[in-house]
Amino acid sequence: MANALIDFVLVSVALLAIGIYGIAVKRNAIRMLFGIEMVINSANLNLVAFSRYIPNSQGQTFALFSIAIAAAEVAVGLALVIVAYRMYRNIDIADFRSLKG
Amino acid sequence: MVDAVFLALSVLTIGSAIAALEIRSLIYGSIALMLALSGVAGFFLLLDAPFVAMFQLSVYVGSIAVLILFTVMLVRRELIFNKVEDKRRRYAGIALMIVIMLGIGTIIIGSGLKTMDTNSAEVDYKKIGEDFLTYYSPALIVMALILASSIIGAMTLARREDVIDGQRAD
Amino acid sequence: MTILPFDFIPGLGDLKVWAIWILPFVAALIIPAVGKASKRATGYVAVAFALASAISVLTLLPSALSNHEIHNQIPWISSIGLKAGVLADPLAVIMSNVVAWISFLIFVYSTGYMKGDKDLTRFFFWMAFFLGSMQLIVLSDNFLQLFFGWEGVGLASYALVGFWYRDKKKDYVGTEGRHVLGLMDYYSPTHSGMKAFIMTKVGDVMMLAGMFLIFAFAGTFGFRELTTNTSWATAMAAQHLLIPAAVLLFGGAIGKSAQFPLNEWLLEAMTGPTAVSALIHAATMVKAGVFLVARLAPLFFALAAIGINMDQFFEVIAWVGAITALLLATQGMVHPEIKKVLAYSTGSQIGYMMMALGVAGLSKQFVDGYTAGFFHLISHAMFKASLFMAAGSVLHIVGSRFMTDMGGLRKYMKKTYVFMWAAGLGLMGAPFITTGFWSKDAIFAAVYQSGNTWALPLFTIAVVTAVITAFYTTRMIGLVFFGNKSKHIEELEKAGHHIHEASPSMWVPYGILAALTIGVGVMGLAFEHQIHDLFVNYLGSTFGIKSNVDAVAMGGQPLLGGFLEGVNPIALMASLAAFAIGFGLGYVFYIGRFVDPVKFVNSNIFFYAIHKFFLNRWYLNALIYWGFVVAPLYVARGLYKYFENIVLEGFNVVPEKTMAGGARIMQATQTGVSQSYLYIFGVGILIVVFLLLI
Amino acid sequence: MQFVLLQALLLPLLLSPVAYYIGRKSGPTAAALFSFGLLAYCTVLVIAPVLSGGYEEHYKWTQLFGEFGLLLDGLASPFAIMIYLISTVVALFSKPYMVSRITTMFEERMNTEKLVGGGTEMVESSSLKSHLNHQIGAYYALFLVMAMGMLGTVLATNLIEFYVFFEVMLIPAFFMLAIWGYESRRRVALLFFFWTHVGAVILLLGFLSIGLSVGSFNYADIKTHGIPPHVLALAAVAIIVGLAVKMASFVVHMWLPHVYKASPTPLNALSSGAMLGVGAYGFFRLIIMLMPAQYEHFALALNIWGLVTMIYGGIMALVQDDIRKLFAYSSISQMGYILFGIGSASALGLSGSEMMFVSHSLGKVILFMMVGAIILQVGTRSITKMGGLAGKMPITAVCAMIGALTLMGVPPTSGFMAEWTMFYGALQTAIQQGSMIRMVTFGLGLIATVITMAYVLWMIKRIFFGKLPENLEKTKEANWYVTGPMMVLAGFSVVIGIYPDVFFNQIIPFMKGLVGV
Amino acid sequence: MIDFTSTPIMLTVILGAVGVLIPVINVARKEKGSSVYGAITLGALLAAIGFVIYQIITKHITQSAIFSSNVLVDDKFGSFFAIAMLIVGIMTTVGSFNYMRKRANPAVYYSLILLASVGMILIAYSTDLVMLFIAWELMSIPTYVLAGYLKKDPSSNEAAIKYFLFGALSSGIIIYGISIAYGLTGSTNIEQVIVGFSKLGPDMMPLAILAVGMFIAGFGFKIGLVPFHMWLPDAYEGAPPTIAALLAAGTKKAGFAAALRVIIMGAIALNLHWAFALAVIAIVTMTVGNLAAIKQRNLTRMLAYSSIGQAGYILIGLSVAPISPIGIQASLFHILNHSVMKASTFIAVAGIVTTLGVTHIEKIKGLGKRMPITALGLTISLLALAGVPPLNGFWSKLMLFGSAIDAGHTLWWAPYLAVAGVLNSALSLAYYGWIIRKMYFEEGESNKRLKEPKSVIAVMIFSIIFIVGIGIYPDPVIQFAKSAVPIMSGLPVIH
Repeated sequence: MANALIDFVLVSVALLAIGIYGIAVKRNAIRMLFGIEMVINSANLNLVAFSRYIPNSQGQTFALFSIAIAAAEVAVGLALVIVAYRMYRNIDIADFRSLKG
Repeated sequence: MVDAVFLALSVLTIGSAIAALEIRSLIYGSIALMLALSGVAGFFLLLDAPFVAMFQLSVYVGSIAVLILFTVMLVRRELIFNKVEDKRRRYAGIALMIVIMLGIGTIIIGSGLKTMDTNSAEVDYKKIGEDFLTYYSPALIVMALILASSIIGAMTLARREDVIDGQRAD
Repeated sequence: MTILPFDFIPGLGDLKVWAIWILPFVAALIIPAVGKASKRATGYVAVAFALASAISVLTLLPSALSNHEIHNQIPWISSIGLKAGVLADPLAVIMSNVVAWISFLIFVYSTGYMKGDKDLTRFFFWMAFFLGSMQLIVLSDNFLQLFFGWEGVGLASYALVGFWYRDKKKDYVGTEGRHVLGLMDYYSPTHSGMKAFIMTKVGDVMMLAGMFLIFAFAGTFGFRELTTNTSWATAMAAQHLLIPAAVLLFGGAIGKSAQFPLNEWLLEAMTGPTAVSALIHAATMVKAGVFLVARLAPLFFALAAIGINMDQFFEVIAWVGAITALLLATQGMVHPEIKKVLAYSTGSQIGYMMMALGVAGLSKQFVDGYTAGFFHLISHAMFKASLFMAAGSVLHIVGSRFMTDMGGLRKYMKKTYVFMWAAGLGLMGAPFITTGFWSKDAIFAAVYQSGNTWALPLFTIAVVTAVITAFYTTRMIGLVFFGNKSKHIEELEKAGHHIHEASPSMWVPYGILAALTIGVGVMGLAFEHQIHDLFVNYLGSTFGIKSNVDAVAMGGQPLLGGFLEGVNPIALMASLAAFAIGFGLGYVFYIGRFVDPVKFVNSNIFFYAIHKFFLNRWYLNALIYWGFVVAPLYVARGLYKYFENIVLEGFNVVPEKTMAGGARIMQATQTGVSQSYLYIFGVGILIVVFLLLI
Repeated sequence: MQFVLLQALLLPLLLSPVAYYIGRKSGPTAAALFSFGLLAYCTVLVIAPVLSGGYEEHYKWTQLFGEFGLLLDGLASPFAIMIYLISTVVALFSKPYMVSRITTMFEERMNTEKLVGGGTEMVESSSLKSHLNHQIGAYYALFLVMAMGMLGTVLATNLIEFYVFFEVMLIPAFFMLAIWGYESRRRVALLFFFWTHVGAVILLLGFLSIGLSVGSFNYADIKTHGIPPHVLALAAVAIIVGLAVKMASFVVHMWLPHVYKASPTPLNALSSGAMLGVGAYGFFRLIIMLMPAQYEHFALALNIWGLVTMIYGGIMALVQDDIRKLFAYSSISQMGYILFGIGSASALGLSGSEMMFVSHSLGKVILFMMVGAIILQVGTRSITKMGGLAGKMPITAVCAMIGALTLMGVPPTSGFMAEWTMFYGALQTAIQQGSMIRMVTFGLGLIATVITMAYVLWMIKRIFFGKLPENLEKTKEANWYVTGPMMVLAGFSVVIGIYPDVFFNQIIPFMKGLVGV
Repeated sequence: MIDFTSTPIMLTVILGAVGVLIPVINVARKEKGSSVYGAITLGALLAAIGFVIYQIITKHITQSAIFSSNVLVDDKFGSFFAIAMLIVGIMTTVGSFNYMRKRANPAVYYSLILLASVGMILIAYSTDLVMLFIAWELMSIPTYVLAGYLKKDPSSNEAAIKYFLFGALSSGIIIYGISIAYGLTGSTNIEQVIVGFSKLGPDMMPLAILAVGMFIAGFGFKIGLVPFHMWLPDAYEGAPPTIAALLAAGTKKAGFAAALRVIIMGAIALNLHWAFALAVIAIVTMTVGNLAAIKQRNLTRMLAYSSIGQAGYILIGLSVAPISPIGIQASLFHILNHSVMKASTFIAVAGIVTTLGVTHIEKIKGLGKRMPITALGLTISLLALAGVPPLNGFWSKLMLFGSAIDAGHTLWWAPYLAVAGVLNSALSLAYYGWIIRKMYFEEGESNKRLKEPKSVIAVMIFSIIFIVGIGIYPDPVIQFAKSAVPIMSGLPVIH
């Protein structure tokens, strides 16, 4: 256990930033889901890291909850993507812009 | 030794995360995502949380990534590969990414977190189960409702009613 | 002295005074009702009520002559502690008599003059209202109530001057197509009515300001209260507000009496029916100003006793009077319209009265000038009413207001001719037999003897004006009655209109007044002395103004074996000379017609210029229009167009536009692209954290 | 005498659906008479307590914002009486006007529909009738609510209550303007609502800062506790600005000409005669009563502001051709008079100012009725197209003349009584303070009366005198719905002009108490 | 352990069970009628609201116990929101009867509404960040589905995807924030977190700020705070109008519940700059919302922007909460009012959509004659939204602005909040008036009266009674809101 807590937190920050980058730039709906997963994972990493260093089990418990919730969310998200694909034959989110103004 | 593992894991996680977003092929991208998520699981192991790591691997790598792969397979490829991001948006995104990294990084590095270290024993994973059943027990009920609603919702959405109606749209 | 029966009933004495001004108002109220039944009857109602009012006044005369005053008050605005009241002191009673009787005669005249007019009801309503308002002015015991009457006459004059509100061509005054400084010198009745109301209102506003100033210090509007306790004057003088207040009050008189510089409305007021002109000029409106000054002058003069010098105030009055007298007289010399000539003459004569009242305050013997002014008021009322009514008859018959359309009428309208001469001589101041001579002479004397620095210039102006007066009166009579028939009359006769004498209901009133002019004139000096004595007592007892009774009243040496006792010889000589010169010149030009006036004027650029200058009313009217009507309207239009509709409209437009612009920006940011939204989300986190960190 | 004021206040509101129903079932006359009767009854209810001196009622309301009170004192009673009197009278006058307006609008629509629809649809008299009945019912319902709103503002004893009624009266006005207005009525209605609402919310800010710092919104509590100095100045400014918008003082008057130009004449009469005055009432109640120290501080500024408004409004009125716009500017000018009086800082000046409201209500409502009569009978609003109507419409002309005199402040109308007390008050303060500026404003104020006179007389001349245009030869006198109310108001104006104690007995003791003479 | 007498647990059990059972019944039943599911849902919701009221009355909870050592607390704060959310749920359910009649999968629809309601209610009762987050997700996930419920309608799908992307991202952000908070204090219990925050050294403070910033972003997305509002108009416009009602009236308010529990407590525990940041966001939010609404021509979209503006008003109360005692009370009151008003407007739109099939503002001309009750309900709701007295919106706005001015004695910037608020109220009149004008003052294509959906009429009548009733006599609700305000005096405060 030589690594300081801060190292893990920094990795998590990097992952968070990459996730936000992905969601803000990529046009493909699935890639945007990737970005969301990264954000959630960065948070989980944080939780577990803190949980280790405090030490306290709540962080790990929450991480488990969060993983499960992420799964549920992704399921709904993918379902929406599929519906969109059926309609447009396309999953390019940047093209979904009929609602604006 | 541990430093080397940490470093390797970091490189793996961050590198494959970037790859997941940037590789042109969505299938390779999905695989890269799996790698990145596995990397996170590796971190969990490193943090003495094997239970969470297993969960991560089974839920994420095992089910979510597979789900994504299925979806990728489902949609037609030619449309997926041809899209190229707008240059300006991309640079702006990279700038945002760097600003977030530097900004939050500065806050973290500047904070008292860097002094935080521990020699105490790792958390017993039985404690987690105890938490679930005592303190977080209402949350567990609600969790069940979430999963139920997500399944009901996702199924309803994904089901093709036109098939039932006997009229194929395409 | 007659004593009427109801004098004996106790308490009615006061009620009678109220009745004097209330009766005409009652008449005004019932006239519309009567008018529903019969239009002609309205005239009789008006005459009856005017007579009742006049008799009521007459009964007050005996006690007034014995310097007895009636002062009666009732509560009015009790929340401020103001009372309404009547004050019948000798000044008011004499004035009231003049007003009542002359008005009565004019009312009688009106029944003939207005016969057949379809708006007879309205006419008599306003005539009665006019009379009531005037009596209210005369009999009020306080400023506020006086102001009611004051505005009442303004209102009535507005309604009557614009009586022929349909603005038919024949009712206009001025010459169509004539321009002065680019403005048409041609006015419709409604315009004139409005002009009269607004111009006099300017004076009223000044008067209000003066009233308020005095009220602020004295806490009362009552004339008697102001006289008995003069501490207010001391306080005002200490703040240098007394003279301004007094001058502001005089401003009201300037407006009402058409003095310079608010004189111009009077000429256009000729658009009203002639009976109205007679009423305005002889009995009511313009005399209200003189009366106001007569009311106030002793009050302010008496302040000398407590060491407050009001000379500046009296100088203003004297000079305004003098300037007006000369100004309007010169214009009267050249004007072609008969009523306008008379109007100029009125203004000019009122100027004399003002001059006399002003000079009175400047001299040691206050009562001389005071008497002179008031005497002139009475005599002017008689001959001017007569002249107007006579002129009205002529107008009525000839159907034109221009003297050039008349001529040679003496053969057809003998009675009118005679009466007009009589009244005209009164105006000219024909020596010894007319009231005009005596009253004018008294003014000359008062001015000459006043002994202040301005005596000589004022005297000169007075004399010059007298010359001009004699001249234009002669001119008027000459143009109307002498010479040959004008083309206009010939055309009328060709068309079958017969030139004839006016009906008795018309000529009798002005006949009476013309006779009075001569009749009172014959015993003029005695009459004057009578008034003089009365005022000596009145001023002495009420205001404490001491008169040097031991000295001969009007000073100077006995002349002509005592007949002219008390007459100043220099004034007398000036008066005689003025009449002689004026009448002589007039005779040469217009009666004898030895010289053609048109040719004479055109013979010389100098005469021509002066003639034009006078005819254009010294350009005063045009300048007033430019300065106070045209230019302000121009500015107002500009303000409306550029400031109101562009700058201030911005208050409506700018928020609208800003909102629309903001909305457009908001819409533009909402592109519909999820990536952009999410990007902004990411930036937003940073912004929020940054906001929290600072 | 319990619940008297509550009745007077709430009856119109509660019975407004009845008015609608009556209008719908029985037509305009019944609705007009119902509203007239109701308002007349309520007017009596308001006058009755006045005769026996001051009167108050209190009801429970919210804990946070204080009680729901109704107060009729020397300040409120003239306002209250005038508001209901005007409403009563205008209710009658509305009938012929609105009937004609609704019919015209209906026909216009039918015509355009014919043009567009190819003339298939015939105008049936029965459909016009039912349309008319519906609309007139709605009109009277709105009318009653508006009357109630104005009365409520004046009777309120609580800042929030004041504000509530202040807003309540806007809504019916907005609808009336938007439904039955002229030309660009919808845009103008929004403009009106926006501006008056802005004014109201600025007012509200002031109220909140006062109420929350004092801990109570009741006038009485605020007066006893006094307003903490740190909120005083800001609150005063907010309230002054808010009320000035309502009163359409110079610079913030821009909404008013548009609104007057577009709104139906009864609404004009009501808004000019009563609604603008509510702003003036606010000055008395909120500024002078609740924050006397601030009032002294602002008095001169208000005085000058009033002066500028009266002169500016007068000048603008001079150059108008649309008769309603003329009166819009005239109203602005008259409100300037009131503001001038409010700034006079003396008992008589304030009394005169309140009296000015009374007289302005009378005069302006008469004149607006004249406008209505002319629009009804002549069908034009352009002054240049009129002339010589005095012979055709004598009663209207006479009443209009009295209205004009009231506006000009010529005795024996109520206008003079208002003006002289007001100007005198201004002068008194000027002398007491030895202030040259006040002297000058006093003088200019008097000159402004000449401007007023000029535009009023010129307007009268151009409408009633002069040559009668040929197309107006057949003009007839308006019917008694119009002339009757006009004559009543004209008579009232003269009565007050001769015997002003009718109101002065209420006003002057109150104002003396207020200023502390 | 689980205490089955506590309100939140019972609600969870009742509603959750019904919610899960409905699809099961659907599978079991063969015939297609939708009304039965609606009726079951309505019954469950009514039972729930009855239960909450019964609990409030019988338990005599005098004040809100904002903290608990458990994950849920049975306090009045939660009950206040529970009542508001249940009212919204009932309105949405009833409003949906006609809307859903011809549409597929009614059982799932109603079941998801129920489940989302459970989530919304639990947010308000949560005293633990984890519980809060899970309840948050329970609220979010069904609404993602509901927003995209019209599978054949591209805009519904687009709305759902946008909503989902934002929701998922913000979930991540919230977890991240929770992780930091947990890392700093070692607990996920809100009380512990706040106590921990207040004990932090200055070097740790930026991290705490970062955590709260992430909470603002995460919860603010649901509330519609600028700049996290971008999804909102699109989603509301595309989603079925009944669901838009649920989103605007329900989930948005649940966001406030979360914000009140978390952000405000944090703000109080830290220092006033937090409040300042909220104030800036409040002003920007209301201005942006109202400005953008002006130009809209789509009724739903206009209302969506309007709800952004309203969120700004509510935030006023939150931002001055540390200073002014009536700040939160006002916010709560406005939350309740706005729930009803906004739900009523959207249900009215749903009624219009059901009957006429349009949402464009030009198409609703003459609605006053064609659908009088709907138009009346819409008008009154709009006027109440604009804060016109004597409607309920007036009182709550009054209290909001009042709280800002009240706080002005201590905070120099607080009065500007009120100024911005009132100016925005005036601004908002422009577009509320615009709608009213279209409905009443312009002639539509026809004047024939249409048959209005009965369920919509019911909702309209309820909301008119509610709005006017509270407008005339607001005191009981004000008192209720007052009693629901969390006690803050016991909180540690750092100056």
